[in-house]
Amino acid sequence: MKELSVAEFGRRLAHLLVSLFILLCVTFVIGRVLPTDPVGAIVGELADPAAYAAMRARLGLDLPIYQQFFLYLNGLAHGDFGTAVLTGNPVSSDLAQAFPATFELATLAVIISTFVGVPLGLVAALFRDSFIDKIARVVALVGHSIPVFWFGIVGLVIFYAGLNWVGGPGRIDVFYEGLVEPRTGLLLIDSLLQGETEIFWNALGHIILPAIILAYAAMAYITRMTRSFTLEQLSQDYVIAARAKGVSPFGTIWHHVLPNIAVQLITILAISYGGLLEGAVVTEIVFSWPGIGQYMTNALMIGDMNAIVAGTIIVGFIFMLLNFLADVAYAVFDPRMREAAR
Amino acid sequence: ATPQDQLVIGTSLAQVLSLDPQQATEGKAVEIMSNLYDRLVASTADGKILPQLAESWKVDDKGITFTLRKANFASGNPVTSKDVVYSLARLLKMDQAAAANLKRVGYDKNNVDKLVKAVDDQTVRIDLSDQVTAELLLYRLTTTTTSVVDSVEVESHAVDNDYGNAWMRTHSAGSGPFTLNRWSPNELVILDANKNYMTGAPKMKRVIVRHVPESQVERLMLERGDIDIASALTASDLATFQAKQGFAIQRIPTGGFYVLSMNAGNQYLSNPKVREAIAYGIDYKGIEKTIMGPYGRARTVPVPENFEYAIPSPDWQLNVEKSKQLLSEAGFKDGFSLTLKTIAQTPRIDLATAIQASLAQVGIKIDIQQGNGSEIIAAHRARDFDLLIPQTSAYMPNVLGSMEQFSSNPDNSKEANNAGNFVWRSAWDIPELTALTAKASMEPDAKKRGELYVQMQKMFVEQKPAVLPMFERFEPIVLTGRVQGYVGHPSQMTRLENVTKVETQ
Amino acid sequence: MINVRDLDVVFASGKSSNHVVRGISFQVNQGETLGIVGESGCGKSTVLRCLAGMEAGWTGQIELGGKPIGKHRSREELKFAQMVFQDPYGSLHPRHRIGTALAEPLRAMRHSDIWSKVEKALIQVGLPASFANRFPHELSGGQRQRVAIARALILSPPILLLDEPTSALDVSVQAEILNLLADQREEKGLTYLLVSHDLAVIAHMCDRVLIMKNGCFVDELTKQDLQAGVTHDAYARELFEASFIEA
Amino acid sequence: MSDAVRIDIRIRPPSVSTRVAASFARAGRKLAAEPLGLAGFVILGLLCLIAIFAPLLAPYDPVVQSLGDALQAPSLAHWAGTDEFGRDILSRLIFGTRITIQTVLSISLIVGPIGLLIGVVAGFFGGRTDALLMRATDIVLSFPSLILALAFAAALGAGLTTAIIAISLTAWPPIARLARAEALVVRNADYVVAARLYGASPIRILLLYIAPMCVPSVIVRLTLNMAGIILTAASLGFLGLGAQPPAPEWGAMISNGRKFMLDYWWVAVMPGIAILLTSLAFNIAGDALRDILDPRHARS
Amino acid sequence: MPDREINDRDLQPVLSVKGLTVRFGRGAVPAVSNVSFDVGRERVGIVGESGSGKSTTGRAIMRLLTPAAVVSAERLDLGGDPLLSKSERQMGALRGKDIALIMQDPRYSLNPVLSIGKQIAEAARLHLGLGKSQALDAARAMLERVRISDPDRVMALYPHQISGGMGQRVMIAMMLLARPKLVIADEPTSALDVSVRKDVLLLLDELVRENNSGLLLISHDIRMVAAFCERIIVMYAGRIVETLTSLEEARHPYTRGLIAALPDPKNPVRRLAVLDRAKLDLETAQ
Ligand SMILES: Nc1ncnc2c1ncn2[C@@H]1O[C@H](COP(=O)(O)OP(=O)(O)OP(=O)(O)O)[C@@H](O)[C@H]1O
Ligand SMILES: Nc1ncnc2c1ncn2[C@@H]1O[C@H](COP(=O)(O)OP(=O)(O)OP(=O)(O)O)[C@@H](O)[C@H]1O
Ligand SMILES: [Mg+2]
Ligand SMILES: [Mg+2]
Repeated sequence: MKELSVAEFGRRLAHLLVSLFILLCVTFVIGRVLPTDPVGAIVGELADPAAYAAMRARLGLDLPIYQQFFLYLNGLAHGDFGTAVLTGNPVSSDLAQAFPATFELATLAVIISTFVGVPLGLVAALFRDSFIDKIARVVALVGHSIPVFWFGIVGLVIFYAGLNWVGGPGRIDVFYEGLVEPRTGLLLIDSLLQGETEIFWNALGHIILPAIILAYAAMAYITRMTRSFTLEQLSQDYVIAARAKGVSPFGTIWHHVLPNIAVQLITILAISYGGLLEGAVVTEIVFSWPGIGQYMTNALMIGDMNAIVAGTIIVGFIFMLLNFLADVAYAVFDPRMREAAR
Repeated sequence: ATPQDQLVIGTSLAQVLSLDPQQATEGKAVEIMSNLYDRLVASTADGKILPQLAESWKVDDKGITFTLRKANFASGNPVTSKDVVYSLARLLKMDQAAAANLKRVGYDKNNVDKLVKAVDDQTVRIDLSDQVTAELLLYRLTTTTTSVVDSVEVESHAVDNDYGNAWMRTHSAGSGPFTLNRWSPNELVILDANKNYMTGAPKMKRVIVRHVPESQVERLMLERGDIDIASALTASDLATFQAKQGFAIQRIPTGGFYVLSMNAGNQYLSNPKVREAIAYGIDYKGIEKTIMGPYGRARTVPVPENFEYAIPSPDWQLNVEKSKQLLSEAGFKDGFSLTLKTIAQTPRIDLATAIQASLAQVGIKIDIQQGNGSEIIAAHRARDFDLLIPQTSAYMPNVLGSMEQFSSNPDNSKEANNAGNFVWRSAWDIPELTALTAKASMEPDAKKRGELYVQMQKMFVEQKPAVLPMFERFEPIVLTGRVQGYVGHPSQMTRLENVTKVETQ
Repeated sequence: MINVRDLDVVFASGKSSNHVVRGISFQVNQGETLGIVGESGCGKSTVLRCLAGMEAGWTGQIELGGKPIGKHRSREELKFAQMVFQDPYGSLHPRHRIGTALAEPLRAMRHSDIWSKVEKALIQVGLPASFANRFPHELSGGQRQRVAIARALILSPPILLLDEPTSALDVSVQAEILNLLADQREEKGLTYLLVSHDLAVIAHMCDRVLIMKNGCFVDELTKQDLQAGVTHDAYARELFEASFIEA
Repeated sequence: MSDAVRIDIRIRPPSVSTRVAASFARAGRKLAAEPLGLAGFVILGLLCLIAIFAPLLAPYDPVVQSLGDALQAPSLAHWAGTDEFGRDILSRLIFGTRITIQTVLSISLIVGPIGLLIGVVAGFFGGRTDALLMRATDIVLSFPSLILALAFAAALGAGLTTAIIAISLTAWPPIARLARAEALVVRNADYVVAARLYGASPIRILLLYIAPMCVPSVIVRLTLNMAGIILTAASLGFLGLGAQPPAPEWGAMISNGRKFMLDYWWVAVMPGIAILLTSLAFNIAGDALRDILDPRHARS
Repeated sequence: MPDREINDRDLQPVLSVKGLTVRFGRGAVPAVSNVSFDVGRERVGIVGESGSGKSTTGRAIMRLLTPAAVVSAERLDLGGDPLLSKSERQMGALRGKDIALIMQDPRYSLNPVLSIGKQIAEAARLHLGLGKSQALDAARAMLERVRISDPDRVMALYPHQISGGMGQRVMIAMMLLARPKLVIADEPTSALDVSVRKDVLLLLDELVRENNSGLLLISHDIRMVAAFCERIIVMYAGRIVETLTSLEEARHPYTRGLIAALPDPKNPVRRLAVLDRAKLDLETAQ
């Protein structure tokens, strides 16, 4: 089964690359037909047309689109995503800054929503139609039904301005800025690696509120799906067989149902994670979080194509990668699929 | 709370795209750059010219001779006349929007080497072009675009003949009180004190400008003491600090305006009666009270009321009857529809909504199209709009400084493609007013000039402007009581070297 | 009526191939009922599916009504044989009313006077005409199987392919369906090919039985053989014994 | 059975109206057993009524400004207070239901059929068609959706129509996947095999046999999606790219109202409540619909 | 009805049911109504058509019905110990140890993602109090007892990798590991091929005898039940219509109809006899 998987692995990897390439083409074309004008943003409102044209030529925007595309591909082949208009930095270095911020936030959020949402879904399914079930559903749904920016501001009012339990917007208090050297780009990890516990706690204070708010929004989906997967399993004969064997209700859920829904859960967690990673634009704005969502929104606002294309590629890649990993998880965790993986 | 020796400013950095003084003109960038670089001369908040890098200067008929004081760049290199010449040449040769200020009065990349010369290491001579007086030139030299950069440092980073622009966008090479430690776009800017600043190290070890796009969040941070100075707050958030202990509000006049640009190429808007009807169809007072608040003051002449020679606003107030009458005189009794483009930002979007509502009473149906900055700017530059709400600022605190952009359009033809000209974009053809403006700027006699100023404003009103100033623009900021010595500058060139913070009570 | 020679089916999926039917030949005469028994997965259904034209990957020759039949059937060729499936719950479209389910074959074959034919077909299988307005879930398993038979018969095919038509039903209902099938056979002179794993059912219905194992026929028994308990092959013996548990 | 054939009772395909009535009656009976789901449907029904009779119900004109009455707290005159332009928030909410319902319906009407068709075609025909369609679906799915929506809003100019198109563009892939999964199951069902046996054409099978089986789960999914659609539209409004002023779109109302949240809570909270209620109703109704339409989730 | 065998060891029946009634939902027609029977250390069969309440009876004894089911009985004793009053935890300790349930289709009743070995060992750990490796040993031993030739290989397999007959043996091994007093087998062979049916039944029978347990065999195949069981309980529409020791005794029209409906190659008939339900319902209603 190992050697079969390798071939399959290669095939899917090829698919992934083809998809990425198409994604690249589509993004590129969309980017170039947008009416937003990066040149105007750079040269400023008052620049005269000659300066404007010169800058346009410098950005290569006067070339026909296919030439621009080949130039871009050529750059890509050398690992060069181009320069961001917005910052003047290579896009890759910008993304190297923005992505970890989002990654840190999304990861924490997905962890929180998993550890709350999955048990909630299990309990709701186990006590189906009971009071607990209804509460769990409503609590989850409310998270799914309120705009995040609204929640964000209310959260800040209560927990930051009012109770002073959490840090304010941003990844860290400003006067700690620049004290930890970015190695992974993840502040929580970098600060621990460098023994800066004070900074760690500060960073945690800042990330916790946006993470919880994102997690709450994602939780509805996770809870609902966990509940429905569990219900589906609970009606299966093997669950009755397990109970007939003397396994307790908890043991049934833990030892029998959970392994059966693990793969499905992984898939929906991957979807949620992908959704969070693709940039919780609105949350990032509310919390002044310098992540990829904000970066791309700003890039879009000024028509900064290099940044948009690269950002989309990264996000698309992550998304596809997560899907790919979820599929691999299928093959690894589900014995039936292990066999079937041709 | 913020540390004693660091100043934290909350604002929106969304528009900051470059920190190269010879490139960037955007307000927030100017505010930062004015602390990274020194100019030959500086202006005070009330419009007096002060020496900065120049110790003194002598004015004659042909030009100005500056004597530099002994100073060093943050890099340690001495500031010499060579750097001054280099900086001005760099400005005009890079030829970005920043150069417009000097180009408008006859300096350009071809004549700069002739007109700006180093006499010796400490002396610089700038010859007057034929379109400017010495006094007005001095004002133009106070702007950040003429900042003196470290030519040695900059040249060492030049690639592809770009005058080091790629590097300068994100780094500093100046002699100002602060140096740029870090700029993370849309996140923060960190300025470190320049310990060797010529008048001594600034009081603040570090200044942090933090991007806080949400006004309410910024307000919370201010209340909690996590920022010391907040700008870009909404009117209603500002209002809450009015009576609050421990906070002070500074309402800094900019000399600029919120403007309603009308495209005179439009079949309706080409008619001055229609333009006047629109001028009568806006509820200036109501908007000032509920929307603009501290941000604006109703004013329909493009010169702030408190400037010398300013004339009072004409009788343009919300007057539905009069407006309707003007429309029917123009032959549009049944009204018509227009689009109104604006950046999706407060207060401009709210302004648009209010204008939409009041013009509806007159019979003009407005369709609002909001967009992001570059989209709207591009449309403006391409004359692709009916109505549009831009904003202006004054580069010097006098009639010309604020009005020039409203009253000068040398060639209105489409082919001229003079997109850098504010009036051209509205396709408003005003040859007389343009000539009058040119005459005023060359008039050396202050008294006569003042008369010309008044004449300009009257003519502006008579012509029923296609660039209708609506509100004088202010930049209100809130400071915590801890901040001392912060004096807001009308051109956003607020210097921070003398700002101190007192112990929290 | 049915003539099959050297029928061979291989399912190839990726690298693994599965030789399911291995060169079998048989024929069924007009009005005769042939049974096929064998354990699960031996290829019984596959043979039926080949005859019905639902399988494209076969080699060999198939003749229906004396005419050789290709892999892709014309409308006329489809009329030769219809099939009844094992699971009465899965063989009717859950969102089609019984009337619609019966009318569909007529529509597909461009018949006219559809609704009177539907009514006749229902009465023929012993159901009231009013059932036409019901949904499948409003019917019992036996009733559904009657509808399925009516649907197969409505195009009056000479051949009926029966894939375990009663194995999902209770014995009492099974008896009704078997009786119905026998009646129809008698009335219309139909030819049946009946697949089942229940030897008792096969013995009751069929004139001849083929015993299938691993894609081959290992034995052929006549009705008399079954009654007498005669077998010619060890596997057939085993199957026979297992089917009639007596002690 | 060879009894004499009596053809006196004419059987006819039942008329559409009786069939619809019967289905509704059945659904109604099931709903009645579930009060929560019923509440969801009742709220949605009310919303539709409000949308239809908005001009009669709204006490004020939703767009007329009265700057003098700006930011008044809820009172007898203005039940939900006034916004920063002095407009009555309740009236705006009432008219806003029209926009919300219009948005949600148009998106569902675009996304549902497209997703269904793509999914069913992919699932039914399989092979290369399937691979091609699913690859396309995956690519669209992997697009950062809000970003794509933003890009489209930027390209076509901000506005409700753009928002609808942009959201639709990114919302169909999950539907297509769902429909495909269903079609994969259904296409092997015996009744489809039987249909092929009696010569039903592939198109007929696709449209009359397979698609109807996928419709319920697609509808359920769409209903559940609607809450998400409302929120996405609100997010676009937050970024200034949704409905344009003075349209009383709820998301845009919250988004404007957030500037006053700390001092004049009602400006943002009232539309927030409207969105919460509506999307809760959609979610609950979707859950209930699933129980009614989707036999696999049917209550035991 | 229950005929008590006088045997010193089996003086008391293993299972004693009296007046068992099960309703799904309030006010619904009972799925099982007023059913009474005893099972000693013997083999008792329950037959009846689909939906007659056979499985419901079996699960009611195990207390494994959904919470929606309302179960009531005058008596439901296992070895003299009332089951209905037990808590869920106490039931958990009984299930698999004192009563076992073998279900119809091993493809669905074995957990698809756990290896065979783990699933059997779980029973050993729960009821024999063994550690991990001991439990695996016990599982191996049990697999040998159900005559699986290569237990070590089979223990590592997953349910989808084994045949139906083997799956049912695994199920039997798992359920009979703790030597329960009563085994309820709910159609243990109807999902299996004819050729392996007999083996599985014989094996089950052998183990039950070896353990000296009671066996309650639920099936719709009246002939098979008759061949295996000492007593046959015939159910129709949730009631017991009669209890037989051999098919010849059958009096009730339902039972007789059931027998007549079976095709019998030894006595071929042109048409099979069909139950007359209308008449039957009328009779049972009385
Ligand atoms: N489409 C297919 N692709 C691959 N293998 C198949 C396919 N259809 C059937 N098979 C395989 O062919 C073999 C014979 O299948 P078939 O359905 O003919 O068996 P059967 O005798 O009817 O069994 P049963 O009694 O269980 O219905 C089985 O091993 C099955 O796995
Ligand atoms: N969970 C349930 N909810 C409601 N009704 C149920 C439930 N389980 C069983 N029933 C009903 O109880 C009756 C008896 O069902 P049961 O499963 O005991 O029949 P059975 O004799 O085992 O039939 P089969 O031979 O088909 O297994 C049936 O009418 C069935 O519809
Ligand atoms: Mg078969
Ligand atoms: Mg049963």
